Amino acid sequence: MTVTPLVRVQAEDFDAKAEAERLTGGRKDVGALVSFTGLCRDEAGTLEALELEHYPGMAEAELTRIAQDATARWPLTGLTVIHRYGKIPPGDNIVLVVAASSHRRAAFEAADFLMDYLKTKAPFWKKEHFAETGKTSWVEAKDGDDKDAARWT
Amino acid sequence: MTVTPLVRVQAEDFDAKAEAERLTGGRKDVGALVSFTGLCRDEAGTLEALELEHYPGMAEAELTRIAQDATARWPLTGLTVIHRYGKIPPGDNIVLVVAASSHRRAAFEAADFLMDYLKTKAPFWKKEHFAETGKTSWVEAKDGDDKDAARWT
Amino acid sequence: MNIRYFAWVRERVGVEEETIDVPASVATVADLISHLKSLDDNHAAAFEEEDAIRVALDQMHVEPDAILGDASEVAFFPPMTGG
Amino acid sequence: MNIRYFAWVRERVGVEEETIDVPASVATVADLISHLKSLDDNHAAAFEEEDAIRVALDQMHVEPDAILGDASEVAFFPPMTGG
Repeated sequence: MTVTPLVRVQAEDFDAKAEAERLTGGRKDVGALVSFTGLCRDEAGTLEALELEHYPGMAEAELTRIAQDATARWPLTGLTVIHRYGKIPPGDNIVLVVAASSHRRAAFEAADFLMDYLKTKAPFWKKEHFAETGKTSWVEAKDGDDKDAARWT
Repeated sequence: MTVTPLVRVQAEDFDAKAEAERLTGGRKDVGALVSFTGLCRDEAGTLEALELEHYPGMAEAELTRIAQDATARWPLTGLTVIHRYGKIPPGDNIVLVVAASSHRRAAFEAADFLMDYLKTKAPFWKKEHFAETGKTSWVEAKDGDDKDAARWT
Repeated sequence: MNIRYFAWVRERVGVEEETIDVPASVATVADLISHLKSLDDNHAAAFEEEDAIRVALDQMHVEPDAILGDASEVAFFPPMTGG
Repeated sequence: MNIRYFAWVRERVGVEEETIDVPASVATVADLISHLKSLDDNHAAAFEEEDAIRVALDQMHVEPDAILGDASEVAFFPPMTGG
């Protein structure tokens, strides 16, 4: 019996605590909960915002495929994936993955796998908007992301 | 420049959200936040509570040593470890690890490493209190935990 | 056939979406890319770095040798950078 | 020397903590365990499965061959089961 993952693609921010409680509240079979939050980062202090473009429909479908793959590979009691789109300023949340399981190894690996696959397969694209210059630039995909994803094959 | 980990050993519950915000609030250099929560589990429905005994002083010292080891091994922007002691009923929190970094691989690995080492090195012992019978039983250490810890050497 | 573009592919083509008549000789995704490149300078620029283009047929990732078949929607975009 | 016990080691010895005079011949942790086993049945029972006993000297993990030196506190306990 595999769980049905919860997948959401939304402009609004998410509440990691509420999502964690959704997977643990009122149950006694969850021993481990791993929560990954990806945030917009700007160490150079030059970024106004990241703009996240997505392919509506396929984004949800692809995240669901990746999440179902994770629930088939690991004995999870719950799995949630939320990815935002639109303009996101530095310090704000972009993506949330919460994996719950009886055992910690499954929860860690499922969340890690999900982020690796999401990075290379979910149809989202980041464009940087720079504060002072007003310029924009598409973020380039990293070879490292493909290597990370290849760890699971 | 490595960060100073925050380590707490306490009877009270913790607030994973507040701890996450402590590592991300007001900063723009955190790209990834991994939070691990370990909970008291009771799939059989026979457990009244887990009683967690600890070695005061050494518990804090050992968690600090493990956490400092993690901050030396991975480029973290923040690291928090909280371990509870006392009687903990099924469904309640036992342990929290929050690792923040610019990059997700460091945050995942540091949290994973910390849990593996904590399991085998931090001086805590679990005793099961069974509901109907009133009996108690010390939880035995698992070989699997040693193998998990050995992944990092 | 309905064609969608995302990110810099969209910016180079200049439209988000278009419906085009595909000649009978176009069987695969690669054939379609060749056909699109022949349409005008914008399309040619968008598909200039062909190795950098990813393709989805009816919202599923496919390789350039995939047969278009009766797919109703083809999407072209750069490598994904979400997460 | 101040000795502390935890978990089932504590339960078998019957005390949490005790201060004992250590003979001059006791140099290592293993020597101390042998000495403690000779004290009474409770200590003997606690240290029966010697391989299952972990040791800390002044709150640091050590192996049985560790020299006691001027450590002020020795603790004995089963393998840890926290987390």
